Amino acid sequence: MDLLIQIIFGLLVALIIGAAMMVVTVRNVIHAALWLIASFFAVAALYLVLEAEFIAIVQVLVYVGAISILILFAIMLTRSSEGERLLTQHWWAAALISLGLFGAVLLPTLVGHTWNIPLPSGAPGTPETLSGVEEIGRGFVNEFVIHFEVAGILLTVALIGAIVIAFEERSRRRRVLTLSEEHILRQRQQATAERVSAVADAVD
Amino acid sequence: MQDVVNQVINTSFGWGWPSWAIALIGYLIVAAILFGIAPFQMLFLTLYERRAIARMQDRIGPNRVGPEGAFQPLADGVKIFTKEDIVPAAADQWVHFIAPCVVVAPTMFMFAVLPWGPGMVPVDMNLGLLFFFAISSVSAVGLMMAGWASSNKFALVGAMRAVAQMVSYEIPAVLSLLAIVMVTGSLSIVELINYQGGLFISTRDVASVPDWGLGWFIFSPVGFLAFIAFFIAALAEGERTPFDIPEADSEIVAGYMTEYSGMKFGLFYLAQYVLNFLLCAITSIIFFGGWQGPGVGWLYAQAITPANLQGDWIFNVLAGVLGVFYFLLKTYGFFFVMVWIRGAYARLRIDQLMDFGWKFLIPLTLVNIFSAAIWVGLTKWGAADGLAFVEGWSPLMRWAVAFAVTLILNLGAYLFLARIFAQSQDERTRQDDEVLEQLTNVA
Amino acid sequence: MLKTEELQINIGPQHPSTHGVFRMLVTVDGETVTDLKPVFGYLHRNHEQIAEVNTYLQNMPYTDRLDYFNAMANNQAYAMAVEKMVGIEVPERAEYLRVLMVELTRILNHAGALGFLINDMGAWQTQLAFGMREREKILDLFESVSGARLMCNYFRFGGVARDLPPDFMPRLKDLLVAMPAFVDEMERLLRENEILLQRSEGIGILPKDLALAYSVTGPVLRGSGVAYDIRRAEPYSIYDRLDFDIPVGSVGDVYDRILVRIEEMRQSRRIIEQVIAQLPDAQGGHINPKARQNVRPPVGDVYARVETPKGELGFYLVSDGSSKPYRYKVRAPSFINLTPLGDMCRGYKVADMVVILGSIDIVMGEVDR
Amino acid sequence: MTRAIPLEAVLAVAAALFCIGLFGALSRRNLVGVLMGIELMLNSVNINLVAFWRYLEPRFITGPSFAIFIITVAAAEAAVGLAMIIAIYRTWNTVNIDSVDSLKG
Amino acid sequence: MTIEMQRGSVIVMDRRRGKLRAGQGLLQGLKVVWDHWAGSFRTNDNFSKIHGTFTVEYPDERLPMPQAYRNMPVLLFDDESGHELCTGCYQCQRICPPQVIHITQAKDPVTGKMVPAATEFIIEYDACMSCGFCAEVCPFDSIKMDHVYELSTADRVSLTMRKTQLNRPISYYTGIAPDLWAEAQAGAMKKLQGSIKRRPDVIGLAASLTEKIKARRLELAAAGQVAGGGGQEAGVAPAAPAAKLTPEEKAAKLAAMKAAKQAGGAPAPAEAPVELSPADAKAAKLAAIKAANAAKQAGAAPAEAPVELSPADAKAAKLAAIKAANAAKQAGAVPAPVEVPSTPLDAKAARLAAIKAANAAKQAAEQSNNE
Repeated sequence: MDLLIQIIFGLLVALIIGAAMMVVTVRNVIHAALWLIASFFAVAALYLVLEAEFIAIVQVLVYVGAISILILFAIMLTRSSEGERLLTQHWWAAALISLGLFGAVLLPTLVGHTWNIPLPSGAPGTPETLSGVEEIGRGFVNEFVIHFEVAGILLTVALIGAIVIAFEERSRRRRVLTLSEEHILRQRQQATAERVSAVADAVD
Repeated sequence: MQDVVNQVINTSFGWGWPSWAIALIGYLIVAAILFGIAPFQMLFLTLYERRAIARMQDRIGPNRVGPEGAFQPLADGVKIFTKEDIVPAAADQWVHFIAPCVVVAPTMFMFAVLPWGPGMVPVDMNLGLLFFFAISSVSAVGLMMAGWASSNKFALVGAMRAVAQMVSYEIPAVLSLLAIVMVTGSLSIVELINYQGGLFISTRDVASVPDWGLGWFIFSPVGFLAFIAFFIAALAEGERTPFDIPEADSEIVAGYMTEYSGMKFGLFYLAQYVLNFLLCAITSIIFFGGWQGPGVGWLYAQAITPANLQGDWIFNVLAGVLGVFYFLLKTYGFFFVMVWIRGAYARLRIDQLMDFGWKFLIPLTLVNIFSAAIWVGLTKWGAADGLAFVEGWSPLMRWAVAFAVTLILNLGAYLFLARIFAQSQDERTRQDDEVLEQLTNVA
Repeated sequence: MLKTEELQINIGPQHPSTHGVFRMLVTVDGETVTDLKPVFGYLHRNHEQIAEVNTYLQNMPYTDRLDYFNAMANNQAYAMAVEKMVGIEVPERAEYLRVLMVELTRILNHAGALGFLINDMGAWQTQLAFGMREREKILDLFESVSGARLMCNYFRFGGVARDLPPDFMPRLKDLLVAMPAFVDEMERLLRENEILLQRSEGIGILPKDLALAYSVTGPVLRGSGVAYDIRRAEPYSIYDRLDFDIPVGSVGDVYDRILVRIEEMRQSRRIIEQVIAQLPDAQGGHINPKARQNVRPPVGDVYARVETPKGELGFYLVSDGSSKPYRYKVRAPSFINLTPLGDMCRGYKVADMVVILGSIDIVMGEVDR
Repeated sequence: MTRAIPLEAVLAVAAALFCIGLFGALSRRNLVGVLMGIELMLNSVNINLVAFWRYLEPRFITGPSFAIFIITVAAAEAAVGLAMIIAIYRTWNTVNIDSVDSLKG
Repeated sequence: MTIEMQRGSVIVMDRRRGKLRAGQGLLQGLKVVWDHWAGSFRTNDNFSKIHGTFTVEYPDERLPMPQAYRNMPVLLFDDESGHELCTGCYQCQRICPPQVIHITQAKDPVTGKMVPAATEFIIEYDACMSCGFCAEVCPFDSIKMDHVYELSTADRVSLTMRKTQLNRPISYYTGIAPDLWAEAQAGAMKKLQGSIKRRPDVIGLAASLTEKIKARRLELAAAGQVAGGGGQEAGVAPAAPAAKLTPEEKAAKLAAMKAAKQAGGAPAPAEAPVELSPADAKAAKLAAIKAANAAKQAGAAPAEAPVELSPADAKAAKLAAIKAANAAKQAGAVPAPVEVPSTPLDAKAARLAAIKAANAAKQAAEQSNNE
């Protein structure tokens, strides 16, 4: 059983890291987004290995089902020009920072630290406690009620903000008149012109 | 399944295999069975749809290959297998290749949590319902890939439409299910089915009701409105008429499938029909009790279950057969409704579709969630939850009051929203006058 | 949908909803059509030029191929043109038979056209199948009387090719029994259907005076509210003896065109009933004028027009006294009705464009000639 | 599960993912690419949260709850970010990060 | 902008706006479709019904073709004699709109003059537009429209039909379109009667000419025999002149046909390509009357005896009698073949034949009565 889990874990890690590497290095943005989706999926599988069913499903639902779709949409709507440089001028600096962070800071800290693992022999919690939606739900309305409300407000604000930012003002958008609208418009203009000329005549 | 495998390998043969091997074998067997069933469903449904819609159009439909055309899907399958696989020169080869797989795989995943009969569920997941819908949203990625990789305008437009439609109709679908989940208090599909025993009234609401397996959610106002909203959303998710805009052949030839041929095209079809089957199945499970029906509950009570180890295996078989029969009957019934709707209606326009989803269905489902809250409060809560006045009522009385209140609420909401929506539709044509006014003033 | 740049799309010439080989060069902004350029000529087959090397009678079967949905009406227009030129009197019974056939043609055309229109809206052929069922019945009648279902070639100068076979009348009466049920059913299926209302109301509006300016005819013109029907405006044949009403629309959108077509089917049925009642006996009338195989009209020109189901079909013939027309010109309703398409589609969605095209009811055989 | 895989392994994976995401966010020219890098980083944080919860405090629901909050934030961030990208594209007609250098649109 | 209307009125269509739309229209549509689904388990066999399946499962069942159905033109020849009705008059070739008919007129092998027959008759089926003009204009009812519609082939060339492919017996055409053939016959008869009435003396050829033609025919027949009757083309030339019948013959034919019609059988034109020998009128008359009687006995309506018989020759009469007998036989459904002498005969033989025919007819009648 352990071996099986280790193999699965190894595969998943390979997929997560490999896909993430492809995301940052591949030239085509669409391909990058697709690799990103693969990475998300592998992370969801990792959550399953970690026995966090609910988070895994939410990961699939939100990341794969919504965010990646949003990204794909954005890419298609913006049509980024291909053939140009993939990375910024100072990409080597970024690479240095990342590598340094990983190799010098994160890895030694994480691996070297002795975590306070309470019961290394087995899982203490029952499955209900582990991935219980009910517990999370209760948590949302009891312990984390403030966080929950804040998240709600954040979502609302983000929704409105996204709409406001992406919304094209009606005046800026070229409105195509239909035939009947154009016709009525012309008639009205004509009527106005006639009225004006009639008034002018009357004045004369 | 694992019990059976364990029985065979460890008890009968005495090989003493470890539990994870047993689990693996059990899951593999179930997966193999499901992979056998899924394409079969697609084959059957294509024939079923063609025959049914032909009848609606005073025709006979395919009846040449085999008895009553039974082998027509096989013939079509052979034809599609042997067709040349054409990939456009400008296409992104790999993405073009992978897209059908990405579309098909989630539909296969969705079988994992589908209960076929009493005790016949591949994985009794605690979060089955959520899993079902989370996975179904993945195929949108595949559609996007297909549309983009074809490097064809029609395909791209079709894919964008498909994805926009899927994403926006997931919301009313999930919201309408939320009402049901509120009533049952569980996301497990098996639990959802168990809830629906009874006769017109669920046994969980009023315990004294005889359990005929007919306490379906459709019989409550909350469930009925949720059913309407969910079924409409399911039509949109499954890209069925009147929401088959992504593949509107009169506008954008075949949508994202335009540049596909041969077996890849077949895979898209497979995904679509399997998804339709699954949507029909989940509709029948959530609102029509799945395998619940007269007799199944009684038979299953006599069978060998974790709760009742002294049962007789023959009852397992009987309950299973009857349950699967009820389940498939309902599922194919819903597919008939889908075909029926396809036979009767024209297709909406993409903006009308979005309007309908966002301005009509979502408010309706929100009202329904409110109704569900009232329902739960009136039938389940007591003084401890702050509803002391319902304490004295009998369960039937509580049910009746809840029924009446939610019925009035839902009906009123429906009529009101329908009126508002119709008016807004009328205003869409009249709004032009407003714009004209503005334009006249500008000019 | 969000879309930030204009895109040119070719709809056609091979496209499921262009009713043949018709191409629309559409410029879309997102989903909105900003410009539409109809391109046709893919089905051009030199009809008018061929007609000038054929004798007058030889052209008759070619007129079938113009609007292959209603060959009888084309025949009538052409026969009327030549008769007017030569000065041939048509016997009474033959006139009645002609009107009978042409009104049946009108029913079958509208049944088919509405079916195709609903199909363009995305229905899965149910309405089309129902329409085709009635159309098949009428085609059976045509076949029994003229020998062919579509390319009837039934009219002759000064009469018709053949008298009715004995089983024609009972079958026609059966058909007339089914017809109101069929039309009512169609109305039930279409008229209040919310989806259809959404798809057709306020779509493709062609205002009254613009309709006149574009010189469109037929149901498109009447849908725009102009009560103009050549059967009434310039009664030919025996239409002045028959009672029928002219349905007109009030707005001029696709929905009005649908309603007008449905009502026209009812009126055609009314006409057929009157024709059956008034039909003179075969005695005395020589309705198959074999002698008129080789007409030589006097020098001059003539224009004759009829109200086909699609609008005004006119034949302009110039004769130089020989047995072949010197000039032969067809005023095809489908072609003229297609001219406002580009303007009508402007500002609507791509999906509406298809519906507007369907509501004009074109047949490419007539457009390209 | 906790026996088979040490906590350090999971944390190392999360750290690697974080660094890759950081590199992407810092170095990609395409704005969408930057956004994708940020998503990767958020994901790695989530892995950390879930891992710590699973190994250290499985009885309490804090870990998953915060993971869900982070997912919420990620969704909000993606929506706003992409809306901004579209707005930028509309103004500058490009989504390259080094072309967008003036404050005035 | 309304037009002046004497009759009828203008209806402005009611758009029914402003009603609450809550899905009633959708439900109505579903009801309509449901009715069709429920009704589709019956067949729709009547024009007055709108429910029920109306599919015709094509290769298994076929719609009955109306008699007037026209697909592709074919040429007719007489069943018994094999004589082709076409005279090569070019009428069809001239009227054909797509110009797909090509005729080669037969020539007298000796004199090189045109004879009324066609040696070759080509119709390009692939370009034919099935207008039916050729059949309409044909003065000899020789070109008719076929009912066969399964003509698809893999190559275009095989659709260029030659005369041998186009030839069909008259009985084939009477099988597919009996009424139309009867109509054509009636028309021909009417024309014939009209010409007989109009010009009773002038009709036919001058006596001197008749002699000449007779001699010439004998010559031709000899030539044909020498040629060994090589194929149809050779046979056509000598056969063709016989198409022109003397008025006597025609009258006899008329009588016989009338009789046959009474007997209920399908009438067929008697156009014998055989040489005619002089015979007495009495025999012919007798034969005709006998035939009529036989037909009467066969259980048909009383036959009108041909009264105004002009002198006819025995040959025609005999033929007529045989025809009548055959017709009677058909009516009685007796398959017994009647021995028909086919060589030139004198009056006696004609009589004999007539009697034989009458007997056969009588037998048939008896049998059918017994049954």
